[in-house]
Amino acid sequence: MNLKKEFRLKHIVLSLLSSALMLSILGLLSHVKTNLHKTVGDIVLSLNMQTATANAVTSVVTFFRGIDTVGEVTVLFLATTGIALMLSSTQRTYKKVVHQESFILDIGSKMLLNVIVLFGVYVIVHGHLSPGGGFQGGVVIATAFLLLFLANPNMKLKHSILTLGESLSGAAYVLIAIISLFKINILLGNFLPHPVSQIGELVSGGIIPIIYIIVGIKVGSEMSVIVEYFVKEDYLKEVPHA
Amino acid sequence: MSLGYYFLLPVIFSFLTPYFRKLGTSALRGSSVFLTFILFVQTLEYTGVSLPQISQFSVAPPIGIAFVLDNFSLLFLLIFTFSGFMVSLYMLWYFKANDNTNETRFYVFFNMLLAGSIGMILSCDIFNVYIFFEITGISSYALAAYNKDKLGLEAGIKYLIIGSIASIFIVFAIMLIYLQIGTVNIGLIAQRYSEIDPKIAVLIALMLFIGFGTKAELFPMNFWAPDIYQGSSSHVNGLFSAIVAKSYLFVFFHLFYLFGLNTKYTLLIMSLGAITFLVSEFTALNQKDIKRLFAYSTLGQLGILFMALASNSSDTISGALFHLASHSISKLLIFLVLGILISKFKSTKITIVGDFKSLFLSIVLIIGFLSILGIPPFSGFIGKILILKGFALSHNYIAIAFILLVSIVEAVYFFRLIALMLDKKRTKTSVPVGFVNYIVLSVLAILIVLFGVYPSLLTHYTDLATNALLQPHSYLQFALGVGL
Amino acid sequence: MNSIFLLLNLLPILFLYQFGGDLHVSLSLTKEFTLSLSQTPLGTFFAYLSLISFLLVTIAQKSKKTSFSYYALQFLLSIAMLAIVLAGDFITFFIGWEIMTWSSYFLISKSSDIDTKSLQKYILFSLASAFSLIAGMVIAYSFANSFDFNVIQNSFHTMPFNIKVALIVLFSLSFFTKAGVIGLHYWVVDTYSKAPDLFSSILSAVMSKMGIYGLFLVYGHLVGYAELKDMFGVILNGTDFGYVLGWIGVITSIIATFKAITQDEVKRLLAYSSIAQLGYIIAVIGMGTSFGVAGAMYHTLIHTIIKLLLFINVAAIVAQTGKNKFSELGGLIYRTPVSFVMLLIGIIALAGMPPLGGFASKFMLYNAAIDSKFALILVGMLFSGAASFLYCYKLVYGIYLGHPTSKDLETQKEVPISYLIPQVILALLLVATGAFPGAFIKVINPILIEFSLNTIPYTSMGVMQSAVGNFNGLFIISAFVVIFVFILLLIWRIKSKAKNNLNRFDISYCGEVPSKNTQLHYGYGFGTDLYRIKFVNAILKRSSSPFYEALATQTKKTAGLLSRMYYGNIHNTMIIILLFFSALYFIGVN
Amino acid sequence: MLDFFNSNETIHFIITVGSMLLFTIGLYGIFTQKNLVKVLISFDIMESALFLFFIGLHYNFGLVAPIVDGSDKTFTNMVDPVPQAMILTTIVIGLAVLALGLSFGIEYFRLTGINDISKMNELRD
Repeated sequence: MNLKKEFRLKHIVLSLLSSALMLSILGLLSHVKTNLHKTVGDIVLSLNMQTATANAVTSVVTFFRGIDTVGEVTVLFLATTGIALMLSSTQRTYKKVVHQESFILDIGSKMLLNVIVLFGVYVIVHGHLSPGGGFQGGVVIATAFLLLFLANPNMKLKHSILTLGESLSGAAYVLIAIISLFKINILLGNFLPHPVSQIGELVSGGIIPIIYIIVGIKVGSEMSVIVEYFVKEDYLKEVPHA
Repeated sequence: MSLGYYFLLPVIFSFLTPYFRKLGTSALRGSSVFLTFILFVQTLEYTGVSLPQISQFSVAPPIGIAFVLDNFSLLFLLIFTFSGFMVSLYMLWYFKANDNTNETRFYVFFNMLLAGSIGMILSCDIFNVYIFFEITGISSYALAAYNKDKLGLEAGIKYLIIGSIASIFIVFAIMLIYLQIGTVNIGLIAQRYSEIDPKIAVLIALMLFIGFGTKAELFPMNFWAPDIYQGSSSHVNGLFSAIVAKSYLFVFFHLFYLFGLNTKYTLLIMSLGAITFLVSEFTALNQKDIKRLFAYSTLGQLGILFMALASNSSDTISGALFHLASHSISKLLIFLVLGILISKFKSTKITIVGDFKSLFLSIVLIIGFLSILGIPPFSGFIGKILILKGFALSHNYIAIAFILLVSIVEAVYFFRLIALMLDKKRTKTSVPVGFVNYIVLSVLAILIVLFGVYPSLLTHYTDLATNALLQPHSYLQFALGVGL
Repeated sequence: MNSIFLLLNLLPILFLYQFGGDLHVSLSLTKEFTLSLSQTPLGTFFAYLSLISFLLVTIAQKSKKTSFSYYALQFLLSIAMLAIVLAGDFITFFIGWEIMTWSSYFLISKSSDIDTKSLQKYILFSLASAFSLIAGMVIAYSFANSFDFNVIQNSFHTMPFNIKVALIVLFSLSFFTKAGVIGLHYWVVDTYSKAPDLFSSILSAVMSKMGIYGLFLVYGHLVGYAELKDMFGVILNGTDFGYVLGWIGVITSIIATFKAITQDEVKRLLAYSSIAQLGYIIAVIGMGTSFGVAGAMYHTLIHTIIKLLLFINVAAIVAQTGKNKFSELGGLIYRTPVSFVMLLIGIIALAGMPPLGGFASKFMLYNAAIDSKFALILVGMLFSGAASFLYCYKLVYGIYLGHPTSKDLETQKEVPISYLIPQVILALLLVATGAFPGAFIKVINPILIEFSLNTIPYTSMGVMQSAVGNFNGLFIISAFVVIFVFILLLIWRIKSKAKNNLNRFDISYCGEVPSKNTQLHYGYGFGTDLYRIKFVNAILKRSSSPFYEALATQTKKTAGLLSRMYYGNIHNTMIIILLFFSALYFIGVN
Repeated sequence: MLDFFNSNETIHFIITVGSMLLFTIGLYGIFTQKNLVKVLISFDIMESALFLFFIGLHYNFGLVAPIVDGSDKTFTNMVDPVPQAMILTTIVIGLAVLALGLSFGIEYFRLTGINDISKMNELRD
């Protein structure tokens, strides 16, 4: 009882302190300027026409701050590798889940799969024209696989294909950066033709849609792998280490 | 060669790792050695080039992002690529000797750890630095937990939690910076930092301080660090100590001097560094676990580096950079030797130091110990005396007395280990060293002696680096895209 | 192996001789640091002293099985000492100093009966000494902008007074630790007694002299006796500073002398005797007079010779018998007569009795005290000199006289010749220094000039000049030899008539016949009666070890307290980080 | 009266207060929760608060998303695209760290049955 009281006291003190801290920071934040002019974003907006990309966010992500995105993709890749390291092992065996074969569930999920993947591909391909892009589309594709896992727990993904997609798309991204160095002497430059007149069309923006497609493949396969690992954890047969 | 390769090459090697694995383990191991060797040789080439050098990505800064290499980062680049090369050679032996571990993914994390650390010191965009910070972070979490045993996982979880806290502070700071100045380019921020509302400027500085200070293991934020070192493999500890901690230290002091925070916060950071040094050296006295012991020793040395690097005087900073390089080499040497011992004895008690019989290992280990203690004719001595000389020139006698007094405490446990090693009453088992390790360890030991007897090899670079740190005009110009 | 290293040890001597006192080399290490060797008369004196000692000890090692690494480390040690005494700047000096520290550490660790605690004691005190030195040298650098001795010497008088005092205190502390001044001598006895037997001779005879060299360097060269006089003023005829040092030295030598008398282990006795003898040197080193310096120098020389002789002698006996306690030895005079004679010569010199070199050096020391009119210090020195007779007597009696305490001692043979050669050389040196005390004045005068002090007039080899009168060593020694030979013949004659068939147990006391276990050896329990004297008892009861042990315990406790912070709770660590942030935030922003 | 809500100041005030409130909730979670999953959730809440704060403060009244449609081909009167790109990056990183942390937690729980971070103290003095 006493112990519990003490803990509560600690909680109260800490929460009071954190509120005081945040209130004080809040007071400070009223000094933050909110109508800045001439930020990098303004310069980017004024320059964006040259990239022939309708979506300025996409051009920032893939072009102006392109190396950020390489890093981001790498982070995701590292996380996937780490999760695979943790949650996959030869000692792990999964039990066969007895689930009722339901015709509607089976066919419905497979039909929906196509639609969702199609939607994901659309989001990826139109990343430079409309809100969306490689990351968003990749995650949409991963949700399609999540749906499959929910419908049929015994399903297995073909890891070799996913690994291929993940590795080759990642390598392709870096290769594009390096090819650009040889072509126009700038890493990750836009070395494909990107006439401004094409803005708003599907084929426009030079390497930008290509990069987003690569990112889409990579994110899609990585997220699917992550989803599979976490879903499969539920059906683990035995504790491998203990 | 463009500076961008320092990041892109490790990335492409990491992505293709599964295919190297398919070609066979030797291809996998060889690829990493090849990669680190190329990076190291490339860095050596940069020592003869006029610096700073810049290479842009996509668009010229300040709109885009660029890698800028100045003399300050060159020193760190040399340390990192060299340490990486040595560890990749060492791993040739390690995975042969411990064939129960799956090595494929290890190389992914290892390459990216190196790439992330290098990216952190090269990038001139603070948000990009944050990305590299996370790349290094995730690689190190995974490397800490790599063995998938209880201790490793605990270390991984702790590291991840601390990393998350640090990254929240850093993201907050970057956001406030962008809200205030509208840019994330380090050069522009440095120019306009004084325009920020002073209270918010303090808040930003504090958040950056907490974020990078936590990762760089400064005192009240370093209670996690020994746990991480204890849980990880020994050669991973070598990486943490020689590369990762140093890269956070780099960003810490790079921003510290670029943003002009040195006028205000010198005393704070110096005293925190001193406390770090004091507390960790005292705490090390009681340790039973060898990895934890050297974790405290690393913390202590980082404390000295904090004290000296924050001191604002060029002599002290030059000495600190020398000490930093020497500490990286010595700690790497020690951790690699410990790795050999631990894989032989399957124990991490400090008594394993007294149980092995190998003249070669004893000699290199003692060289490493004496170098860290700052005893001539090894490189640590030059670093320590340069730091002390710098403090003396700025008449900071308290710091001198402090460093020397705590160094005696440091000597207690180092010489306890040496006495254990020399104790003839213990039963000694001979330890297989491995051909590669003879090369790696003797190269490291020779470097320690070489820098000790011929320090101008290194002081040349540390002096240049100090100038680059304290007079960052050319760096700032390049960060704004002048050199393109 | 031995002959190779013997030749190697000869090399530096030849090298030094070749340069003939004018060696000036410098090598730029970085833009601030240069390694430079610069030979001074003082350095030359100490260089020859240490190199010849190493040579003699290497000769003695011939019959002892010694590993390559031992020889190599010993050679490294000799080179390090050469670097110390020839150094022209502090960096070289310090590098030599630290190499000396760790190479001797590894040498000591090669002993069979060393324990971790003694090793730790040795290395920690050595490092404390080194760090005190490093603090002094960087502080000196901050004013002189150079580590060079000459530059520091020239700019010393421009430094603020408190810095001057701090420098003198730091350097003195460093060198006092090496020389083993009382209070800082905690490491000395254990180290000397547990080191390899022959290496103890180097520790005591040569390495402690590096502390003396440092003191000479600082007081005479860097600070200068004139500057010392200006800084601290004059009392009686010497400096104030010298008066303080005088008391430190005298107290050291009195305490160590009494401690020495009560020791049972031979090497411990010799270790305390070293401390006591170095106390004399420290007592006169700060006086700032020609006789003070001359006395200190002469005693340095004589003490080196004596301690080499005694330690080699004892090492030979220990190697031969495997025993190192007085209570286990005894009666070796008939078994090892040559060793006995050598030890006798050694203790005659150690006690400062005429006609050997020991008397000449003591004479100079007393002279220095008289010259400065430090009467109380003179009394103290005389007192401890008289007390030192006791341990000298214990030394010769405990090992060589009386009856053998065990059977295996009765069958001992003379020690190997390789041990005897250096002893004979050293004994001859003692005789020579006794016979020609004036010759040494020729060595000292250049040093006095270096220290800008008055030179001592030189008349002839056999005569030593002094403030209170001259003494003719040659005459005294001739007279002594005549008397000694006469008495020897007399004893010979008496002895040839006496029956020599006494057994050890042929005695009875109070009507009882002693059993086999009764300790009848005179060396056993020698000096325990001293505890009855209140004054001596007070000295003997006190020890510096409780202080240092308490320091160690407190450090350990602090460590335990501090390490509680690192108790592995990541939740609390997070909270601490956030609280630290809030604290800094509320301080920094508001 | 509704015009009051149409001013930049009001919107920014609401966003600041709201996001900082969310941040405080995350902070409270870190201070009090010891379950690893809850701690990771707290981190995510704090990050989300920062994202809201950052994006929200870059919205000024009357600006549109930085995408041109077919008719009007000029990039004017648009919100700043750089914060959005940065937030996109940060979200992915946050997700990666969260997933990695969860996988560590799962594996650790399997080995020891502990999910309380304050009880993960095998590594200690």
